[in-house]
Amino acid sequence: MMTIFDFEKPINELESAIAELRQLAAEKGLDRSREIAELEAQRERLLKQIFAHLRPWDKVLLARHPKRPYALDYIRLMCEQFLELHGDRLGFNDPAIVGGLAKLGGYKLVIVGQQKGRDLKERQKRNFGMAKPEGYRKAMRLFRLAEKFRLPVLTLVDTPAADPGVESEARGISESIAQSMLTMFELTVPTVAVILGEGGSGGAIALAAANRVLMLEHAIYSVIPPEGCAAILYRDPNKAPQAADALQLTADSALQLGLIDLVIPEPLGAAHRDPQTTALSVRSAVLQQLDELSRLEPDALREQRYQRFRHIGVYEVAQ
Amino acid sequence: MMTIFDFEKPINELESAIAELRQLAAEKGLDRSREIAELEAQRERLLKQIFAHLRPWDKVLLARHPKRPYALDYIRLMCEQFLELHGDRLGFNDPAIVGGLAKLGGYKLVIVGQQKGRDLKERQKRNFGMAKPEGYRKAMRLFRLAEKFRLPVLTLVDTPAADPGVESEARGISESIAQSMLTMFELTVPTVAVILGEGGSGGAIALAAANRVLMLEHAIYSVIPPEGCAAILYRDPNKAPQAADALQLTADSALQLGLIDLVIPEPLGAAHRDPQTTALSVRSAVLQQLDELSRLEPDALREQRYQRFRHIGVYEVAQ
Amino acid sequence: MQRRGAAQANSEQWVQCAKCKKILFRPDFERAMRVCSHCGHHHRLRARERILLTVDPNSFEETDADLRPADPLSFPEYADKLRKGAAASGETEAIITGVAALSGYEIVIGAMDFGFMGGSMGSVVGEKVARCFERGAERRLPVILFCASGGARMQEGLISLMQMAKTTAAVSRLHRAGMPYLAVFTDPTMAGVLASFASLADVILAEPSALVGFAGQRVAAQASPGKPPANFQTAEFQHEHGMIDLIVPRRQIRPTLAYLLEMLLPVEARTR
Amino acid sequence: MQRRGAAQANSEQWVQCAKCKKILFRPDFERAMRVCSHCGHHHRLRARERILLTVDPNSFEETDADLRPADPLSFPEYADKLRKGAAASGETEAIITGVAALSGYEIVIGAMDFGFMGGSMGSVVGEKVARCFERGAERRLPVILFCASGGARMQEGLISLMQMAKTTAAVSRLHRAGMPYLAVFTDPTMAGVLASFASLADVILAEPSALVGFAGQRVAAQASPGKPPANFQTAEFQHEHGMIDLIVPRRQIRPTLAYLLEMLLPVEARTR
Ligand SMILES: [Zn+2]
Ligand SMILES: [Zn+2]
Repeated sequence: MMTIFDFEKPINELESAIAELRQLAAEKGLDRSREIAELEAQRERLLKQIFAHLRPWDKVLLARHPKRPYALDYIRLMCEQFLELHGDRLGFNDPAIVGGLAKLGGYKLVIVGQQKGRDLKERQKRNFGMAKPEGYRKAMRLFRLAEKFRLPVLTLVDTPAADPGVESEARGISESIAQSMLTMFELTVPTVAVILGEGGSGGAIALAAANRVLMLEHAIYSVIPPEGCAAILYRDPNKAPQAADALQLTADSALQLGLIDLVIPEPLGAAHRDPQTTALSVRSAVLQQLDELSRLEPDALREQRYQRFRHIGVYEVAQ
Repeated sequence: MMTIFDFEKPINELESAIAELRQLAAEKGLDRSREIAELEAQRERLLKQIFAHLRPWDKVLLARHPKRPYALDYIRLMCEQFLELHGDRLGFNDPAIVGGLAKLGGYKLVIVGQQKGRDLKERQKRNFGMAKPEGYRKAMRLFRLAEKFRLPVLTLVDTPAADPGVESEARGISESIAQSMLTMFELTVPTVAVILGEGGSGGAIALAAANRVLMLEHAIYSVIPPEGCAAILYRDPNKAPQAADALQLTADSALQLGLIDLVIPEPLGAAHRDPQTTALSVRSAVLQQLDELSRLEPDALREQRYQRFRHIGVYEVAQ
Repeated sequence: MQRRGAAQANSEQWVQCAKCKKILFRPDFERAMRVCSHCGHHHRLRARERILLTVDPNSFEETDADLRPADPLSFPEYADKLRKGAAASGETEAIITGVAALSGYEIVIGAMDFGFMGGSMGSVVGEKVARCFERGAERRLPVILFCASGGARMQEGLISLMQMAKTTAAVSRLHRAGMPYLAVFTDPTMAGVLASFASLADVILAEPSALVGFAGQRVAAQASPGKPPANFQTAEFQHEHGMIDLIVPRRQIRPTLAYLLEMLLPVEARTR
Repeated sequence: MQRRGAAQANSEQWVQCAKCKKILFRPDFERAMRVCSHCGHHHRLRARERILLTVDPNSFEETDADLRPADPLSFPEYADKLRKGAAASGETEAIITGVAALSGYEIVIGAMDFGFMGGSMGSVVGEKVARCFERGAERRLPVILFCASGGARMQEGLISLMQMAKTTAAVSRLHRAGMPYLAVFTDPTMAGVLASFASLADVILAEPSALVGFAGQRVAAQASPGKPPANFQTAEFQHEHGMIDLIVPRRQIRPTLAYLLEMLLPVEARTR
């Protein structure tokens, strides 16, 4: 399945042309490299042009792009080794949250991430990346494992929202989100969160109460899906693009508002055009944060995390 | 519903006769007090005679007696005040385990107990006192509350077994029992367990990893129900009385084996003939233990509990 | 009592029950703390009323009353909504906080006001809640919060989502100080508030039939096969599912809180 | 391979798979660690075999081999059962413990022997397990336990029930020392062992299709409405229900344990 957004169409047309030319050249043994180079230059110019003027809504589409790399893709591309661990030890094992023990550039660490599915079957299995209470409880179990064995924690956030279904409500989805944040605030090991794609409200912040919060360039982070916001604000879910503007849900906005620590650049054309390069950017950004955080004592790590979130908020003080 | 055991029959006949005589006297206005006193003396002699020679199997029947007081009866009769708290904060609230905040003779404490039902409807609701994983997780939540607020813990054990059903298995009944014991071992507040009726294997020990373990005189405490033991040992569940002998499951045996700390005497004729007096005996036994334990420092309490269980076991050492 | 027309019901003397529609004599209704004497329906209370009904007479001292909402994203219609919320509630934000005495115990207390923008949590609510927990930790006082909220305040965008983390962090301070935190869920306690500080109390009480849940009812139903149970997202549903200790009628809230304070506070707890 | 008669199958050279009944060439079968090359069935291993297949060559030093079961209740037939268990397993009790190296890491290791009275836990098993955790805590070594047990040993009555508490208490010592505890559930891991130290490991592995559960299958089915799922009380069922981290084929157990040690042990962990 291919999903081509409006703004991606001309690029995709060029890419088809390049591919055709290449095949032709190979079949006929002709040298078409000059033509190809020219088309590629054209593609590059076009990409630059388009990506220089992305609207927030374009970012929403990119963050949800079905070819965008997911948590396990990053883990595979970034880590020297990874062993997935399973289960909340309370009766459930939520496939929407993955986690385990990884080696990353000299660090041993615990990784916990939200995982969407690539094909229809996996998407259903992983509930489209919408974690249930047991997902957050699995995460907490792994956070506590990290604390016990003094391992840093990396969380990879990519979820439209926590699962809103009746079963999740019955098993305490709200409590699990709150407890997950609380557990993260109690840790005395370094913690880094990366918003990979969709940072969907409570479902995302549950895993993002970290010492450092990074965002990929085209990821979004929002208190409400733009569609939901549009339905409330304009009584029209189709006005999601306007709502996306109003919500300031892009990585740049979050950085400007002082809510995240770093924007990790994506390759030209976004992560799905070059997952390998994107993963390496994430890797080096994470390693840099870990290098910095590793200098702090356990109590200082907890305190830094506390202060980091404690001072978020914009209000006035009456005279 | 009345359940009259064989050995209780003659007593019950006498009690019926006394009741009849009383009614007659009241109706006709006659003085039958001498006859009544004589019958009561006879009843007393008979009770003494019978209760002097109870076999382990008789104790099994007494421990399971449908009129035996249950945890909430003791709480009502013993405590100045009690507020029940509910829920495991993980999606469930198991009625087979009750717990809350109580005042008991100057102490503020957390009480957790297993609760059977009195009538058919309540029995089903309370699953015959067989706790599910969520019951033990509710207990753990209350244990942690006690630890946080430095409150002593009293557990009241009365269960045929932990719930063995498919759902309990799916939600981790074994893990919940193990974690409940572990949580009790980690506490640094005084803990006292009283086996009120049936101390049914893993379901019971889950709540009995305490600094002091007391048993009511006619309670039982066993690694396996005598029926199950008989089925294995004699291939005949009807030989449960013999199995009860072999298992040494009475309070006296447990005390002799050094596995419990104190046997709390029951009124003549067992707890169900005088719940009030029994509850007061339990109360004063518990208060005495709490007085003793309150002199220990937090770490010493944990250490005493550790050593108490650590040295249980009978084995030989080869030359 | 006879059923009367709405016009008459809205008079000074009479009030109509929002649930059973019976007409009630206002002085009786107020004396019953706005619980309908016919059907038991618990009508919403203003935050300030709630606090005054809960604490010892004349003991409440408001804190942080000088915090005012800003409009950091210049969000459409937000300024207007703030004005309307202030007019409707008579308050400057969706929570009132302070210190007070309850049954003689010195406490930190907060109550949310659904009348101010649905009790939604933006920067001011987050800040005042966080200060409650910090004040409790520093001064070694218990914290009691009455929740009433539709969730995070969309109009402050990601900043309001962050208030979930901020208030949760503050809870961890109080926890480490070993001071009790008691929450009371009133109608409604939802979404971003339920999924942060509200669910983290040591003991959780709720008023009967209060709406308590994560997602909107329609979203929840759409996301699930089958029909939600009849009591879905009520306090009673959450109680059955282990998330609430006790459903407590309004009249009993105060004595229940007093008992909990007596039980959980150390003997040397400050009283006044 | 042709199917052969049972008589021939029991010869030195050939062995029959307990599950698919195929006849296997014994040297191949042993090299495959008794995993059937046809159906993948994991045949039970003796405790001592298990340890030798797991640890670095010549690194195993047995501990507490001098503990012998007593018969504290003079329980019917117990003395006889102990004799038979010893004869059947070649061991004096249902667990072997010791210290060893695994991938160079110094470890405390134990393996239960189902051949000795169904791997049941009485005083000796409880004592040896407790000493494993205490040794790990004192010497700051990780503990690895292979579980194989039907549960508590009925023949020691309440004393054997107490071993659940005793081993759990010992786990708490290791936890506080911050040393890793890894458990491997092999066929079967049941009842009193599963409901005590086995379930408390930091990471839990299991062999494919191992029976893992609390009550007997019949008891569980009787206690429940409806039919249990087809994989009820298998390692796979427990994995689906979040109680087991990974199902690991026998061949992969050793490298998986080595990776876990590397990950969870501090850098300065003792190696040899
Ligand atoms: Zn009404
Ligand atoms: Zn086979």
